[in-house]
Order: sequence, then structure tokens, then C-alpha cells
Amino acid sequence: MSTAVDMPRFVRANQVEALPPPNLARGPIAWVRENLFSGPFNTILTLVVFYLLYVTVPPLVRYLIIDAVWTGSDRAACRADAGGSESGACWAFIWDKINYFIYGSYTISERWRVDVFFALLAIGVVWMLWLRAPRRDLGAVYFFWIFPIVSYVLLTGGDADFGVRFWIGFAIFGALVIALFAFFAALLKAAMRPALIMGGGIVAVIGITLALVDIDFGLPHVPTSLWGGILVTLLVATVGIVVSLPFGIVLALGRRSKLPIVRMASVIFIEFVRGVPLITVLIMANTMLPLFLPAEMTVDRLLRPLIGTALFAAAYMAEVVRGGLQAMPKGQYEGAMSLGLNYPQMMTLIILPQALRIVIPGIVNTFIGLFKDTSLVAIVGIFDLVKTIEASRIDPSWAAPTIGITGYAFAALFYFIFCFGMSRYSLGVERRLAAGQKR
Amino acid sequence: MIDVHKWYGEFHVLRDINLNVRRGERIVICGPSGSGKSTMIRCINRLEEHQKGRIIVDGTELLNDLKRIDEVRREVGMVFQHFNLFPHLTILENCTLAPIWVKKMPKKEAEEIAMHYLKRVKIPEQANKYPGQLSGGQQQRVAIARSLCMSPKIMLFDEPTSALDPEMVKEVLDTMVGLADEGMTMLCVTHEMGFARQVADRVIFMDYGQIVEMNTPDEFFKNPQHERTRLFLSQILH
Amino acid sequence: MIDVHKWYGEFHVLRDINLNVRRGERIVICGPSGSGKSTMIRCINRLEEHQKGRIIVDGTELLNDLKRIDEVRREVGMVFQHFNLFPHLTILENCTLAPIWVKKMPKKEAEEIAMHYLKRVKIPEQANKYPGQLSGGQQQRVAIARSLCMSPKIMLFDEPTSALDPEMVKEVLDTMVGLADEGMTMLCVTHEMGFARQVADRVIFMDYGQIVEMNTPDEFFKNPQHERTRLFLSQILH
Amino acid sequence: MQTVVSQTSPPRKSFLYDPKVRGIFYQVVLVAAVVYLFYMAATNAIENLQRAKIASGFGFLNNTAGFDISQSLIQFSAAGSTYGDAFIVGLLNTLIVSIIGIFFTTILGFTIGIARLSKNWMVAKVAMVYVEVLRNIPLLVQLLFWYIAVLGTLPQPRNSLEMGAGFYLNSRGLFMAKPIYGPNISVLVAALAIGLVGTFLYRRWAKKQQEQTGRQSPVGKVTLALILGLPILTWIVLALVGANPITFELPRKGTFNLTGGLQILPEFVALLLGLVTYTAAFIAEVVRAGILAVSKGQSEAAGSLGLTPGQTLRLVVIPQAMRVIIPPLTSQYLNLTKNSSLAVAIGYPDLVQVFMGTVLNQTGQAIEVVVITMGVYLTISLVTSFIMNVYNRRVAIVER
Amino acid sequence: QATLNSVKQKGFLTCGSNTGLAGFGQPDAQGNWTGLDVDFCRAIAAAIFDDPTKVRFIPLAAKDRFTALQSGEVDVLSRNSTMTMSRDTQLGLDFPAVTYFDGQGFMVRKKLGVASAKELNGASICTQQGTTTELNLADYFRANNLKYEVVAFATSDETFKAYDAGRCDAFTTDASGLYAERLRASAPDDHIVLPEIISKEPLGPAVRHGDNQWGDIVRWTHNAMLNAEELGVTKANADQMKTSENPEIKRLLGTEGKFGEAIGLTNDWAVRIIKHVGNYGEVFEKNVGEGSRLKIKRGQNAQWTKGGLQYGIPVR
Ligand SMILES: Nc1ncnc2c1ncn2[C@@H]1O[C@H](COP(=O)(O)OP(=O)(O)OP(=O)(O)O)[C@@H](O)[C@H]1O
Ligand SMILES: Nc1ncnc2c1ncn2[C@@H]1O[C@H](COP(=O)(O)OP(=O)(O)OP(=O)(O)O)[C@@H](O)[C@H]1O
Ligand SMILES: [Mg+2]
Ligand SMILES: [Mg+2]
Repeated sequence: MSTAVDMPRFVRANQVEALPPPNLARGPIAWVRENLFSGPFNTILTLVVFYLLYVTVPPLVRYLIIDAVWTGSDRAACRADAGGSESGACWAFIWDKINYFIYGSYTISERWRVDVFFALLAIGVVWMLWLRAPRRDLGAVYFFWIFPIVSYVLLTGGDADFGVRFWIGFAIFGALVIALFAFFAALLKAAMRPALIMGGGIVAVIGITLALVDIDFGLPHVPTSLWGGILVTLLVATVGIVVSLPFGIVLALGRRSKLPIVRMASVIFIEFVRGVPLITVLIMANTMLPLFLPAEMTVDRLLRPLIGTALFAAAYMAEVVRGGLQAMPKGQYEGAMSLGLNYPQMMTLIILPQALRIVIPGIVNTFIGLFKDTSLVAIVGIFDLVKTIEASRIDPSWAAPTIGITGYAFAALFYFIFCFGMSRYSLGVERRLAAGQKR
Repeated sequence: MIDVHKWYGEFHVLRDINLNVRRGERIVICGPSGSGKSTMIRCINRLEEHQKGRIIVDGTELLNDLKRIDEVRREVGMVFQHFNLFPHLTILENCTLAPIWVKKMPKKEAEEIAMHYLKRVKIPEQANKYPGQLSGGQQQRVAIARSLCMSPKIMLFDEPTSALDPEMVKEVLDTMVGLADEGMTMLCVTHEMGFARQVADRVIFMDYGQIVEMNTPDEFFKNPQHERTRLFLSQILH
Repeated sequence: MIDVHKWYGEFHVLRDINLNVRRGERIVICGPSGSGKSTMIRCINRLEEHQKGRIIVDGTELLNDLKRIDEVRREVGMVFQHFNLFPHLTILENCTLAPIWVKKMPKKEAEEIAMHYLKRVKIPEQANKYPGQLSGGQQQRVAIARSLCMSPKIMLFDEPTSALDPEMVKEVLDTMVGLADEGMTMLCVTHEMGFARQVADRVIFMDYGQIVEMNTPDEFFKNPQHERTRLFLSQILH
Repeated sequence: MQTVVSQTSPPRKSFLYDPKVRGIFYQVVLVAAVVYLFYMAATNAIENLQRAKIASGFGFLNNTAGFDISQSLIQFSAAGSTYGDAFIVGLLNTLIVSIIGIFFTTILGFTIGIARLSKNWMVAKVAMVYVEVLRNIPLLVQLLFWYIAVLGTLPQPRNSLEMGAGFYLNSRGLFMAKPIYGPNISVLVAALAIGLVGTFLYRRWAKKQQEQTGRQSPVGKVTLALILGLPILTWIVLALVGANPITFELPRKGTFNLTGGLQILPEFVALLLGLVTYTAAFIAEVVRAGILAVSKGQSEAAGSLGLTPGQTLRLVVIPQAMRVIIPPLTSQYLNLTKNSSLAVAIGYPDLVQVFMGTVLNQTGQAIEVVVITMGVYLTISLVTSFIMNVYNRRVAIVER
Repeated sequence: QATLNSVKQKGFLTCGSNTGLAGFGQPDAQGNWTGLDVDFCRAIAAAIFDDPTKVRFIPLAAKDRFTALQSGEVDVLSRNSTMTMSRDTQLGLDFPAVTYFDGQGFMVRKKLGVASAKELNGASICTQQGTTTELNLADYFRANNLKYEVVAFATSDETFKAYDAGRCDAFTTDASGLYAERLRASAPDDHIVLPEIISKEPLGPAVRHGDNQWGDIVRWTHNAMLNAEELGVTKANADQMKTSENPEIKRLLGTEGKFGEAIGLTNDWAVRIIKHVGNYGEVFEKNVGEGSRLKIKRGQNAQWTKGGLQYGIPVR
């Protein structure tokens, strides 16, 4: 090989082909040495960790799996004094109560409705989260409009019985809205047709929603006091996300508005909500909401924490969305403006689609927080999963020392699977977004 | 532009700018960094608000009036240093967006026009790609096509080539020369003196927010009058 | 450097690099992007590890030996493309950090030396500012001064001017020319051919991790031997 | 030059298109809506309250409370204390658990965050599993788990676990010796003061030494020796000469429970454990992100100047990472404080449990109680973020 | 708006009930409620609609029961709530009847060997926060100069579970509750109820202050059930008794006079109650009495004729 050492000039005659790297395939022993025992300090660390694992993992596995009681119909199975075994988790208890954990006290003959709700929810979630799903715009309509109505009807039984007077009132309201749009169109000398279509559209959407809620589909009514378990947990989370996302976007836009009062109002709301613990918001919704409403009006007990959590989540969501808006380069606004787009067009066509896309991880993380926080409704007496476990725990026919741990282990597992799944998802999106940025 | 002044807070960015651009005229603006070139050009389509003086574009005065601003923006196309394409839309969608939403043009027609201009800037085959998949020079040409789709009467360019790798500058300048040859009214902030020599009707040199010198390119380069201009040219032309 | 090879995983970045740099010699390295220029220069002060061959710096061979690596790094100064100044320290502190902690120099003395080199790069008045307050060219000059404060025998430059605005390039190049004139041993990755012509003793052209051509600047520019070099030069020199 | 001015129509402003006018219009609508909402809420509330004959106002704070609280830092008894006192007890309990929690969670969080970046594969993986598990399970479930599943299985007082050194553990909590300060305690305090002053002086001397000769002194070790070692030494000496400044009251067995000594309620322990382990998972992520945020170029530059890896970490990486870490760290501290309100689920008498629970029920004055409680949390949040903003402004990397 | 009208308009009664207290108000897994308190609500529904199923039970925690009533969320609160002067006068409530005379007691583990509440010096005691129980407890220990450690929880479930798990030495609540909760202990026989009753706890339904007609309905529902027991009118014989010649029975069952219409109901209101739900004795026996799982003696809740305090006000 011609060397270039000390040569003032050198011209390569033939190209050196790419060679495989030397000794790339290192054995597992080399790997262990390099990654676990590369020095005295590391060796000690490794040993300490091994010891920690030794004292935690085997007992855990033994408790949760090997020594666990898998079958049985009452507490005898999980009590040593009654001939059972109490050295491990009592999964028989979970198995026995599983329907209660899923549906609460929902009328047994009507539980298929809950199953349909779960299925609809799954469809909606997959549609929204799967970035390459077809027609995601339709998905949004489904998730934020159709699905809530259908679920409402399905779960409660619908048939809200508004009565004729209500509908007359609504007709007047609708006419007023359309007239208002027409008036503004005339005032601004804008085209009349789109204004009428827009006004009519808004009225129609509200009307259809209300009509669907009003129609009697022949489903028996199931009062919300019977709902419980995973149904309620998922419901609170779903309502939270369905409400908080649009509301959060509005708040975020408000906070970035140039109008001082709009901005102030948004800031005050956001900072207030973020400054207090969720539990106080829930207690407030529970005890104060009725006080602030006219005497004849009562709010369903389940609805109160729903409102509380949704508002709470909206404030956090607003901050996430704001992050996305801030991350948008100024050039995007300017590009849109220089093409002559107006503010709503600029926001809906250019800024929000991009901003929301970058904050998908943030949104999912907020949702994870929201999902975990749903457990707090148990404190205000709503029978979510945690509360149903609490309630079953004191069932004397299952009274056994291991019941508590088993119940919470089950809850922990449930939440972990959901939250961990979502956090992996958001991580995946984050990576993909990062990769997209590069090129 | 008559006697335009502008302040950022306490800072006087534009001072006494008087400039009358005739239809079909091509003007190149140069000057050191921070001299207010971008600001001036951005005032013309009201991305920035001026505080004193009047700016009249094609007979419409720029005031606090949303309708007029919209009108002016429809007449004025702008190409930015960093392209500012919309990364979530394809090239074609980038080009058809404004015609569809602002001019209420049918989608088909808008696409035909867009394809026409994409051919004009020689990248019709990229129409269905996303901006992120294009090179800088291609992106800038898309940005030009996007502006052209609104059939503006005036085009503004703010350092359109300075974010590009040297190899790509030429593509973009060629496109711009082509446009100039067709008689488009153009205001262009650039330091590409070759371009200025080739197409400009007038060259303007700005410093400290003022127009220091304005002349035909020949005169400007050969015989700069103001001391500041001479200094600047000596730096630029090595 | 004798027969140096380096892999990133499966990827063969440096292939058969043989290079002997004499004391006081000034070498400019150029080549297309991804050809391994940075990697080579980073191997010299062991920011990257090579897998085959030997690198001997000032009589010390680079091996897996912390003590030697430290020695070598004390002898070799490096200036990065993106300056990598410490943003939480003032300019002066940036320059005195290494002398104080590595050379255990009294603070007073370190500051005197730092001021000396800051004067050398013509920005003594910025000593108490933070890097964020300086322009790119000034920052790069601070980076040079910071390296010089360790009185290295060899200076490595990795595209020191490519992140700078054109006007600032000159400041930095001037500083580097000054250094070269003082007889510092320098290895410089750069595409500034003017600089190469002016100061380099040898110009090296790299591609695909290999040294393709090496020659004196005169010969190199006038009469490139290798086809690849010619192609490259034609692109660079317009 | 042809003038364009003559062609222009005179600038007639159309009122409706003026953005300022529109802005004012929108804001008026918003204000009207908000005012209307508040007005409705207020009138309804007043009407409802009158109908329900609930007294309003904050006078109830001076009424005798009549109930007891299991843990209070101030003197509190059913006989003489008022609802106002109960409020203070709750607030102090919230603060104490928050402060202690913040202390431990910081240590644990930094440890795990750094462990996640460890080159030791085992350590990094175990830290990762910790973070993933802990942060994906609701805090409430964790608290209940600690309280019921772990602490609930502790033995009854009669079979207390004796852990030596005066420590006992049973289902009533953790018991330990209670220090009783003797008259010589002042000596100990003086020793501590001397240690502090000495450290200060030594540090100044070390700096000067460096500036003059370049020699570096072992500042960390000396500091430790002065602040910890000196008082401990003094104590030992005093004890040996028989003038022990601190004696301990040990817990003794009583009828029902251990008496005397210091008792730490299991509710407190469970809450603290839950808050610390949960928040630490988040802090670990903050720390990791902060360290990763310092670009690789920084450590490369430091390396190329010849700084050792240790010096690089200490002088270049950590100072920059801290700026990134501190803001999210503060919000984790705030979260911990807010999350301490979950105490209500396990019966620890924090602000929410005592005030929004017991007091609200005994008095029925929902609005006042809710307003006060939320006000407290809000104040804590606002004060913290204010301090944070000031801090941020001061440490912000100075830029052009 | 009058509560009766709104109830009729809705077509059902909303009744605030306990979240779960055996014998008084407790739902099973299917949501069927049983207990003395919920049966009382069924009696009101029967009186209004002639249908005891037209009730919706709203489970309420101790801490939000009164707000729920005040805000109109429930029409009547029948949830083992103690009548006290301050609740009657300051919370805007009325307690029209006492359905169960109770008193606060203590439960301890047999193992402790404690025979009297006076021996509880130094014990830790589990109680529910926001109740009169919590206040009585403080009063009693103060009066007897005893020390104790209070551990308060938000719901009775949590309170009892904490006691059962050994967090406390003693558990205190109304005696009825002690018996009810004992059923749920992991080993009910390990616990005893101490003899001391430290307070008077008259438990009864509550309504909003100011709607006298509604208050009357609730008051007389209770009295009708008491009188029925006293007069021997039972669920089984209610229809036959209409033919009885006893003027007191005739007035009660509406064959004489217009007493039902006077409170806005039909004259056969009492028949409806007894026919559908039963008289007081029957309801007591079924839910909490010696035949039930709770095995509570009638004691103070016996008819006045049998030495108890339950004294039906004459229908006249
Ligand atoms: N939004 C703003 N707020 C305050 N000052 C600004 C703002 N935008 C620009 N400036 C200042 O106004 C001056 C003129 O800016 P302008 O961008 O017009 O300069 P320029 O001539 O285009 O420079 P360059 O060649 O660097 O683009 C500069 O000093 C700049 O710092
Ligand atoms: N840490 C790394 N891991 C894997 N591959 C790398 C790494 N760093 C660089 N490479 C690859 O090694 C090759 C040489 O990189 P190098 O940075 O030396 O090129 P260069 O000649 O300096 O290019 P440029 O002019 O863009 O700076 C490139 O193809 C690059 O993708
Ligand atoms: Mg500019
Ligand atoms: Mg490189």
C-alpha cells in the first residue's frame, strides 16, 4: 500500500473498499464486562442492584403468581384458618367480582349496552390515535360529536322528555341564530348564502343532538347511581378528553390573543385551575355547583365530577396547546397572512393542524394524567374502579387479609396497562415527529 | 410610500422613507444587516404596521381596515428568506390553498393554475410531495409559485436566496429573472449583486432605517455617491 | 497517523488514513459532506476512538489510557463549527476555566493570559460579556482564544467559518491567518479556498473516508490530478 | 416620477373593518357573558343560602370546634380550640408533609434520574422500570396500597416490631425516642454555629489561595467535617464528661399502645411514602431531560480543553443542566404539595381533610370553606411561580 | 315550588340514602336497596303514588348529605341522620319524625379485655369525620378526663375497615351502626359492643325547612306506621281492617274523616303505606330486629305501651 507519510503530494490510485469492522461480534461475556463490571464502582452498583432485585422480585412473583389463589367462591379460599391459603394474592376475589368492577351495579340485563359503549370508544380511540387511519377528519366528527350522543343515549337510555315547550323554545332560538347570521352578513356586505348555511348548520347540529337525546328508543332508563367500575372510569376519562381538547384549544388561543380582556380571562382561568388540587375542584363541584344553580335545577351526581375533571383537564390541555402554538415559527403565520388568509382560516388551515400535531405527545400525556386522576372521583363518592374495589373489599363474604393487596394490585395493573400503553404511543409519535423534522 | 416612519417600541426602525414604484418596475434593495430592509418590505403588505406616513398600494391606502388589508395582500405576493411553506400540506395543496379559500376558486381550477406555475418554476413533478422532501432551492421555487398562484400585481422578495446552499442559489435566481422578464413589478431585498445588475431598474441602499442612495444599477455599482455605500460595496464584492 | 481505520457500527468512516504533519505545518482539509473530515480531525484529540492503525501526537500514541489522552488534549486545541462556548460563563471565564482547573494556574495569571489572547483576537473589550451577547464571528474568535489559552502546540479547526454570516467570515479567517503566520501547527477543515491558497502548506482532499489527493495549494487548485477532485473544485469555485 | 397619490380614494375608514373596533366588540361580549354568569351564580347562591338558612361570613372561624385531630403541631383540643385553629392545624400538617416530602423526593428523584443515564446497564434498566411503573399508576391507588396493603399488615401494638435504638413499628405508626434537650444544648448549637462560620471562612481562604497560587483545596470534605463532624464530636465529648446535652425519652408499652416517645402516624408515613416515591419518578425524568439538554458539543469542548470527565460534569454540564431542571422541578414540588390533598383518602389530617372535610361538615359553610382552602393552594402556587419567574430571569442565559 | 307537586310531576321521589349501612340503607350488587331508612322512603312513595317502587335512591356521604337536601337534589333525606338543634335551626332543615332512637356506643376487640368505655384511656379510636359522633366522642373523653387518639375518615366504610384492620382499638358510631358494621368484620364474633351509650341520637328523616305540607307528609307517614302497629294493622290485614269498627282504625285508614286530603294526599294514604311497606314493627323486625342479621332488640324503639319511646301521635 502506498503510504502518504511525508509525501508532499499524493494521489490515490485505487479506492479502498468498505471493510467490515474488526471484532464486531463480541461475546456475551465481553458485553457483561463492559456494561456491568467496567470498574470497581460499577461492580458495586451492579451487585447492589442485583441484591435489590433479589429481595423484591422473587417475593413479588411468588405472591402474585406462584402462591396466589386462583379459584374459589368465597373468603374460605383465601383464609388459612378456613382451609385456604393466605400466603399469596387472592385472584379468586377479583374473578368473583369482575362484573361489578366492570359495570358497577348497572342493570344486569342491560349490560350489553355498556359493552357496545366500550366497543364504540375503542373504535373512536383507534381512529383518532392511529396517525395513518383513513379519513381522520370524519374520525374527529365521530369522536367529538356522534360518539358522545350515541353513548349518552345508550348508557342512560335516552328519552330525555324535553316536552313540547322546550322544542318551541328551541325553534325560536334557532330562528334567532339564523337571523343573527343573516344580519351580520348584511351588515358586513358579505355573501348571504354562506352565512345562512353556517347559521343553519349550527342550529341543525344542536337540534339533531337534542333530538337524538330526546327520542325514546325504547331502552329502559338506567340511573347513573347504578353505574360503576371501569365503565365510570373510562367514562370520566372520555368525557374529560372530549370536552377538554376543544375547550383547551379555545383557552390557548384566548391566552395568545391580542385582546387584553380575552387574554386576562384565559390566564386567570388557566392559572386558577392549575393552582389548586383536583380534589378541591371535585369537592367544590360536588357541594357548590348545586348552590350556584336555580333551586329547581339539579345536576346529576355523576355529572358534577365530570364537569370538574373536564374543566381541570381543559386548563392543562390549554397549556399543552399553547406550547404547540408557540413552537410554530412566526414565518408560518406570516406566510399565511401574506397569502391573504384571515384569522380563522389561518388558524384552522395552517396553524392548528401543525400545532396540534406537534403536541400529540403532550396531549396524550395530559390524557394519561387525566386518566390517572379519574381515580379521585372515588373520594367524592362516585363508584369508579377504585371505589368499587374499596366497596368489595369490605364485603364480609370475602373478608380475608390478602383482599386489600389483591384489589389494589388489580387496579394498579389496570391503570398501568392503559397508561403505559398510551405513554409508549406518545413516545412513538414523538420519535416519528422528530424523524419527520430532520428531513 | 410617502414619508413613512416606524418604531419598534422606542426604536426608530424606518425613518422618512419615500419611494414611488411604477408598474412593472424592478427594484433591488440592499444594505447592512439591521438597516430596516425587511421591515420596509413587510410594511408594504402590512405584516408590520407603520406609525407615520402613508403607504399606498395600487391605489389602496393601508389603514387599520381589515377589508383593505385583505385587498392589498391579494395584490401583493411575498417570498420569504425561509420559504415558510406549510409543511403539513403537499406542494400542490400549498399552492391551491389561498386561491381556494381566499379567492373562492373551484378546486379543479386552482389545481390547474397551480400546475401551470409549478411548471413555470420547473418542478411540476414534485406536486404531490411534501415540502420537507424537497431541497432548499426547490422549496424556494415552490414558495414563488405559491405566491404567483394568487396572480399578484407586485411581488416582494426578502432575501430569497440567503438561506440556500450556494449550489441552489442559481436555480432560484433564474426563476426570478424569468419573472422579471415577464414584466412583473418586483421589490427584492438581496445581496446578489449579479442579479441586481442583470434585472434591476433601480438599486436602493439602506442604512439606519433610511434610504441612503438610489440609482440605476450601472451607476450604483460603478459610481456610488455616498461614502457608506462605497464601504458596503467594498465588503460585499471582496 | 498511520494506516488509521475507523468504523461507526458497520459503517467504515475512515479508511487507510496516512498522514504525517510536521511541526509548524499548516494543512487544509476539504472534501464533500460526509467524507469523514470531521471524524478524522476528532480522532486526533481522541473525541472519537479509532479502531485500527496508530495515531501519534507529539510523540505520544493515543491509546485507551486516560493519562495520555489528557496529555494529548493539553497539547491540542480545537475549534468547533458551532463554537461550543460555555453559555453560563463570561468570555473571560470561558478562557480561564481550563488553565485554572487543568493547569492549576492561579486565577490572576490565567486572567492575564486570557486577556492577552483576547487582545490577540481583537475583542478584549468583550471580556465580561456572555457568549450569547456576541455575534457569531466574535464568538468564534473567543473560541480560538480559549483554545490558545492552553498554549497548545497544535490547533485543529473544524469548519470554523461555516456557521457564520459572510461578513463575519473574514474576521475569523484573519485571526487564523495571523496564527498561521506565527508558525502554529494547524489542521483546518474548511471550504474557504482563499484561505487555503493563502496559508496552507498542503491541501488534502477527502472522499469516502479516504485521502484522495494531497498537494501544495498551487498545484492542487491549478492542476488537480484526481477526477473526483476536479469535479469537486468545479462545484466550489463556481 | 408619476405620482400615485392622485389616484387614491380619500382614506375613508369603514368602522366595522377596523380591527380595534372588532376587538372591543369581542371583549365586550366576553365581559357581558362572564358578568352574567357570575351574576346568576351569585343570585342563585344567595337565594339558596337564604332558603336553607345558612349563615354566611367568616365568623364561624371563631366558634369552638369541639372535635379532636390526631396530629397537630400546635396545641389543639376539642374544648378550647376554634375552627380557625383547626384550619391552622390542617395547613401546618399539609406544609409539614410537603416539606419533608420535597426533601426526600428530591434525593430519590435525582438518584434515579442519574441512574437512568448510568452506563451500567442494570442500573439504568432498573431505574427505567421504576419510573415507568410508578408514574403510570394513579397516586391514589399507590397511597391506598401503602396505607392498607403495606402498613395495614403491620403487627398490633402488643407485638410491636422492635427495631432497636428505641425504634418500634406497629399498626399505630412508627415510634421513636424523643429528644429532650438538656441545659448544655447551647454548647451544641454553638458548635454548629462555629462549624458554619468556619466553613464560610475556609471557603474564602481556599478561593484566595487558588487565585494566588493556583492550588485547589478539598472544599467539600472540609465543609462536611466542619458542619457535621464538629457538632458530633462536641456531643461525644460532652456525653463523655457527663454533661450530655440531649437525652432521649423512649417509648414504653401502655395498655393499648406504646406511650411516650415520638409517634409518627401511619397515615403520615403512608402519605409521605406515596408522595415521595411517586413524585420521584417524575423528578427523575426532569433530571434526565435536563442533563440530556446540555448539548454534546459542550462536553466535547470541555474535553478538548483537557478538563477531566469529573470537572466537565461539575463545571460545565451541571451548571447548565440546573437551569433546565429547576423550573420543571418546581412544578413537581407544587404537584407534590397539591397531591398531598389526597391525604383525605387515608385519613391524614391535612388541610383538605380537616377543613374541607370536618369543618365544612360541622358548619355547613361550604362557600367560605372552599374559598379559603382554594385560596391557600392558589397562594402557594402563585408565590412559587413568582419566585420561579424571578429566578428564571436571573439565571437566563444572557443573549443579545 | 311545593315539593309534593314537583314529586308528583317527576313521577318519583328522590331519597337521600346512606352509601351502605346494613339494616338501614344498603344496595346489593344489583342495586336493590334494603333497610329501615329506605323502607321509610318507600312508605312515602306508597302514600303518594300507591307504588313503593317510585323512589330513586341517591347514596350520600355524611359530608354532603345536607347540601344535597338543601340544594333540592333529594326530596327527603332518610339516612340515619341525628336530629340536633343546630341542624334543625341553622342548616335550614326540619326533622319531622324520629324513626329510630339511637345512641352512640363503642365496639372493641374481645381480646383487649375491655369491659367499659371508661377503660379506654390512651386508646386510638376510629370515627367518621363531620358527624355528631366525632363531637360526642370529644365531649365524652373530656368529661371523663381520658386521653385518646382520634383517627377520622370520610366514609363509614373506610372508618370501619381501618378499625377492622387494627388501626384503632375502638370503633365508635351509633349503636345501630355498630351492630350493622359488626356483620362486616372479618370475624364478627371477635368484637363486642360496650355497654355505655354516650349520647342521645334520635335518627330520622329530614326535609327542607319551609315546606310545611311536605314536612307533614313525612311526619304523618311515620306516625301512620306507628299507629298501625299499635292498632294491630299489618301488611297482611290492611285491606281487611278497613272494615274495622274501631274509630281509631277507621280514622287511620281513611274510612272516616278526610285526614289524607288535609295533607295533600288521598284518604287511603295510610292503607297504601301499610299494604306496600308494612307497619313500623314489621319494618323494624324485617330490617334490624331480632329476626334479621343485625339482631337489635326493640329497646327504646319499642311502642310506648311496651316501655319504649315510639309514641304514635293520634290521627284525629
Ligand atoms: N419585532 C421587532 N421588535 C423590535 N425590534 C425589531 C423587530 N424586528 C426587527 N427589529 C429591529 O429592527 C431593525 C431592522 O430590522 P430588519 O429585519 O428590517 O433589518 P434587515 O435590514 O432586514 O436586516 P437583515 O439583513 O439582517 O435581514 C433591526 O435593528 C432589528 O433589530
Ligand atoms: N456518531 C456517529 N455515528 C454514526 N455515523 C456517524 C457518526 N458521526 C458521523 N457519522 C457518519 O460518518 C460520516 C463522516 O462524517 P463526518 O462528520 O466526518 O463528515 P464530514 O466530512 O465532516 O462532513 P461535513 O462536511 O458535513 O461536516 C458521515 O457519513 C456521517 O453520517
Ligand atoms: Mg431581513
Ligand atoms: Mg463535519
